[in-house]
Amino acid sequence: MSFFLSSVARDLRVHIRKPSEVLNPLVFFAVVISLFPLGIGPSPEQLSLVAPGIVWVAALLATLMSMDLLFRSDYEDGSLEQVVLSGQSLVVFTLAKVFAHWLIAGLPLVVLMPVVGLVVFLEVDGIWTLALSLLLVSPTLSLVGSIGAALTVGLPRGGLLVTILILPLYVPVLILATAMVQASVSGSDVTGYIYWLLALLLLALALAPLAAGASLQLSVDE
Amino acid sequence: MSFFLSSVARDLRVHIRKPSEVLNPLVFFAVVISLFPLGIGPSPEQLSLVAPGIVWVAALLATLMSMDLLFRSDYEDGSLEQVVLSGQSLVVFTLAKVFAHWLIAGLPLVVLMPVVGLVVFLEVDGIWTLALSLLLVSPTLSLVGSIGAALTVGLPRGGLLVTILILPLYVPVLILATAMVQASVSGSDVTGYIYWLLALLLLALALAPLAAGASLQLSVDE
Amino acid sequence: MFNWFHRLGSPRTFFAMTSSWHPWLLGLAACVLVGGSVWALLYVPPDYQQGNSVRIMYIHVPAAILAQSGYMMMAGAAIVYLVWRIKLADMAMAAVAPLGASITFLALVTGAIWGKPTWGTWWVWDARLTSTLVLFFLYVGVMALRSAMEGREQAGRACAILSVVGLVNLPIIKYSVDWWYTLHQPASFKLTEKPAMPVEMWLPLLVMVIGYYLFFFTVWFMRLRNEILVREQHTDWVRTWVSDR
Amino acid sequence: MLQVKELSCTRDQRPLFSSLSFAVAPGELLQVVGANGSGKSTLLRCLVGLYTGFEGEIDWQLEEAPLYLGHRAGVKASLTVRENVTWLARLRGVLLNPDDIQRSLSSLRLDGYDDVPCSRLSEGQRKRVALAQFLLCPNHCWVMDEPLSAIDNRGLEFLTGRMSEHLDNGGAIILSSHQPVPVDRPVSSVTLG
Amino acid sequence: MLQVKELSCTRDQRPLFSSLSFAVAPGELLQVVGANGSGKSTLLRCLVGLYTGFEGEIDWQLEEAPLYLGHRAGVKASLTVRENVTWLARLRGVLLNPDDIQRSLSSLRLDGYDDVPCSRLSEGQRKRVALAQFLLCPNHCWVMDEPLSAIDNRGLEFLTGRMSEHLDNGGAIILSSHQPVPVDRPVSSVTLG
Ligand code: HEM
Ligand SMILES: Nc1ncnc2c1ncn2[C@@H]1O[C@H](COP(=O)(O)OP(=O)(O)OP(=O)(O)O)[C@@H](O)[C@H]1O
Ligand SMILES: Nc1ncnc2c1ncn2[C@@H]1O[C@H](COP(=O)(O)OP(=O)(O)OP(=O)(O)O)[C@@H](O)[C@H]1O
Ligand SMILES: [Mg+2]
Ligand SMILES: [Mg+2]
Repeated sequence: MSFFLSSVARDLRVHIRKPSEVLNPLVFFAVVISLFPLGIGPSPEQLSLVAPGIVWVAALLATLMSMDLLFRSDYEDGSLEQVVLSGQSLVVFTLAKVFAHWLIAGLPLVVLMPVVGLVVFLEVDGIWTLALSLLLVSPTLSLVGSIGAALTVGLPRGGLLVTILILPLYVPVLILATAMVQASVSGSDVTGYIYWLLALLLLALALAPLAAGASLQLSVDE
Repeated sequence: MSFFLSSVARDLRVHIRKPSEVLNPLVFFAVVISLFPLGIGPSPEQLSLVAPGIVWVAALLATLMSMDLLFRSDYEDGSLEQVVLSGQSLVVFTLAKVFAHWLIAGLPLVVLMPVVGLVVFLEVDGIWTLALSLLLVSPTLSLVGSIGAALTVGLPRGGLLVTILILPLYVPVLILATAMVQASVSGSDVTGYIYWLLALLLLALALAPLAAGASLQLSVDE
Repeated sequence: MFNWFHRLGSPRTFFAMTSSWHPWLLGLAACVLVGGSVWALLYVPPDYQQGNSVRIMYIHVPAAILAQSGYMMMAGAAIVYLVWRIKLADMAMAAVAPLGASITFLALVTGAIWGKPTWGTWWVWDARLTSTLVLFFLYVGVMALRSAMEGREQAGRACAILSVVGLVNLPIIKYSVDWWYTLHQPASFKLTEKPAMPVEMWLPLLVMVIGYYLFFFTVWFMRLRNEILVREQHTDWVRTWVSDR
Repeated sequence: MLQVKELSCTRDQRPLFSSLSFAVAPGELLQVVGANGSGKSTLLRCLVGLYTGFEGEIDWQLEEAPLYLGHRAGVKASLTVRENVTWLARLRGVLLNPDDIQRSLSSLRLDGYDDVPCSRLSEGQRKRVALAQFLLCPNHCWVMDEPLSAIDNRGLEFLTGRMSEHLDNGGAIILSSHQPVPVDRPVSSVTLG
Repeated sequence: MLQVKELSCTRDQRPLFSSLSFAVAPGELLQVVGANGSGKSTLLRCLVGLYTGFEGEIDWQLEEAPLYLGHRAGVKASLTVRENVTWLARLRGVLLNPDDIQRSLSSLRLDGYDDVPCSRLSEGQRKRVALAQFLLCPNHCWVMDEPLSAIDNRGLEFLTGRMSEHLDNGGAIILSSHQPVPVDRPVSSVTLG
């Protein structure tokens, strides 16, 4: 536990040293979203049709982009070797890193969501459900993303590769989450979706750190 | 000129050594595009309405994502210092790097475009215009993107930052290009757009290497 | 002449020369702003269509105008810095970016607040709105770059390059966004170009614009002096200045 | 403390060493020598368990994992000197009090740099930060890959002093180095290549 | 060949050196010595023009820029040894023929590694690749930041031999090193810190 906490503290320090670390995923999210109306056209009806899709894809990309570097610097400067050697659990280490990353990059997205929803003309009901679903989903995204980050940590240009490896894994989450938003806009009950998303979160919580930890172990073996 | 050619050759070697380098932007592009039907719902009419916008945004992102690392490894392993010291022109160096990058990451996108267009239900006219506009635009994207890559080369986590710096600069290109596709779908003349896009390309060709070269010079000064 | 220019460009000389300015500037800005606001809020008659919500104009329009002027100032300082390497220009650039971003943000927010009663929605993808948003992103980019490069001597020059690139692009963005809007959709909401406002409406607006400029300049000026102190904190003259106070 | 039997390793079809057997006892310093590319770093990584592409047997008679310093120092550029040192000790389960840190930093001549991010240190200073863990974490065996490179002469004196102390206390050291290690204890060596 | 007058440099409010004046003549080897963090690398970077945060005057009486090797070697990991060497020479406008490359690689004991990507080399081997440019590009002045670290003893002998030759031919060398440089020529030195 104390290793978990000190790892989280270390990562938060690394992130928070530069305020831009926290803000960048947010700004990225906002910039990507505002590109779509430019490409699609400004008509509110069209936009609100595609709004959930846009918001979701932007959120997935923002998570993945910031995820890519989760273990990179630890690998490159040799910290990862030290962790492996110290005999501390890599699963705990992964959990700590993902948690810190989520605090820095995931949570702010959830908070920004209502504003962004307005801009792309989601209806108000939809916005709250969107924020709720993002709250449930973003830890899952970070957890699953960490597997990709761990797998590609030793490769010179991981960024795109992580995206390619992980985006397909995000598909079920994406489908459930957009369905949930759509259901809430059309006035149906969303409890079922909430359970589903929670189940996925638990599954990711149980499995992703194991997979990521094993990949990290591999990456230092050279 | 011989310096230009040998730089291009060197970069192509670096890229081609890893076939995934070439494929990654393509796959990223395809994956991002295929997420949209999932997020929006698969009805063809809706999709084809928003298709050009989505394709464009995905292309911008794919360019930027792969761009981020344009100068990174040269900076980190000290090659950039050697170029600066050698007295060779950084402008030529930038041009060479952008050209190699475009051959590897930009051109394949243009080729992939018709296929992707079919998948997202663009009409056939639209597809050819799309490919043509992408052919005109993708060098501009790479050139402008290189400024961002050069500015952030010395920073530990450039990826998101490049996107934030450069995406707003892409706005005119995005607007003109989507307008061109829409015009062609609705049967209007697109020559005007072509001139515009060419003008932007020339502007970028003249100014971007200057700005990027100056930023590179800065980055080694430490 | 150039000599004088160069002397002023030394942060220390600038600081010494301007040390008595800011109470005056502050006082003047406050007077004009308060006067303009009172006039605008209490004495201007409500609009026959929009009622009292029209008064947001006196906050919104000057902010929107300043948002663009702020970028010009930043890019101007950037060019001076790139060409003459005057450190003061870099400090001026660093001082103006967050201020410009805030004013742009103010224009966006007041515009959105105004949009709700008049258009029934917080936001539309109108040309002007969009280019203001892009302007905001440009500011944020410059700030993000400076914050990411913090502690490097080159931060200033990197930001200067970015500002100038943005400056080249700004007219293109504006133009293309105008075009985009008119291309896609007939203007359902229009920000009229030069509304035929009655004198009793535009005169207070003019006062407010002047007030905003004064205010902007004053805050910029104070931030600049602050920046000088922070950057030169290890020099003797700052030490003695601090200990003299 | 360590028993190595019949160790062989081949990388990229190049045999590096084969049937290597040696033992390290408490109080012993073992220097791995060999030309560039002869496999010194590879051997050390095999010993601590960071490289598994070998055949043979490596038998540590220790509970804890040895302390290791490789070509990559494990120092995070964006954290300050103090944060790095604290974290490296934390990893080993050691909770430092500020005085200890202060003392070891000043013996490494890093005082005044406590709150400087490691990205702003010189090459040798960064190496010193990585070496701090050897002073701060009690451990029986030190495995060090070229610990003396990039270190200046006073630093070298200081380090070899600490190494001698460590050996006196019954610790063991396995290191690779191109220069002779000036400790006043007998040095055994393994030659590769 | 090089005249330095009243050079001063301060980093992070730490004065590194001030009013440094020296000259380097053809055939001279200047060794910069000093403790870790005393500013050796910074001085060398100032000299070649990679760091501009100094005051004073640096006057090269040369047409070409000197050859420089810093802490970062300028060797690209994903290119092979031969490709790296070719490119480094190309940068200096030198077109190599394969025999030259072969010869200098084998004198650096890298033969057989021509087509191995540099990511699979050992630390010292990578350093040797970076050193190849000094053997291959004719240049009057060599500026080298710790050229001897990570190099084994035979390599050191070979290198100092080449340095002596270079000096005999009227070249100059400015280097930083913690160890004495065993060339049989007079070595002048600048001490920092
Ligand atoms: C977020 C929303 C908005 C943004 C970003 C925005 C932005 C701008 C900008 C950039 C200008 C140009 C200032 C100049 O002349 O340089 C402007 C002027 C103006 N805006 Fe807005 N605006 C917004 C909403 C609104 C709304 C809702 C109204 C009222 C219905 C409005 C009314 C005006 C008026 C009357 C002017 C002055 C026109 C002129 O003198 O040229 N704006 N705004
Ligand atoms: N990038 C940097 N930013 C700020 N300060 C730096 C940077 N690099 C080095 N310094 C500081 O400059 C001083 C001199 O560093 P330099 O690298 O020149 O030392 P050096 O003599 O080469 O040391 P070494 O023997 O360890 O290589 C150090 O105190 C260091 O803290
Ligand atoms: N990552 C790697 N992949 C494949 N081969 C490698 C890798 N690293 C090193 N090698 C090869 O293994 C051999 C031994 O390398 P090692 O790093 O162990 O040498 P070393 O004795 O430490 O040399 P140095 O004195 O230069 O540090 C070298 O021939 C090298 O080519
Ligand atoms: Mg080694
Ligand atoms: Mg040094």
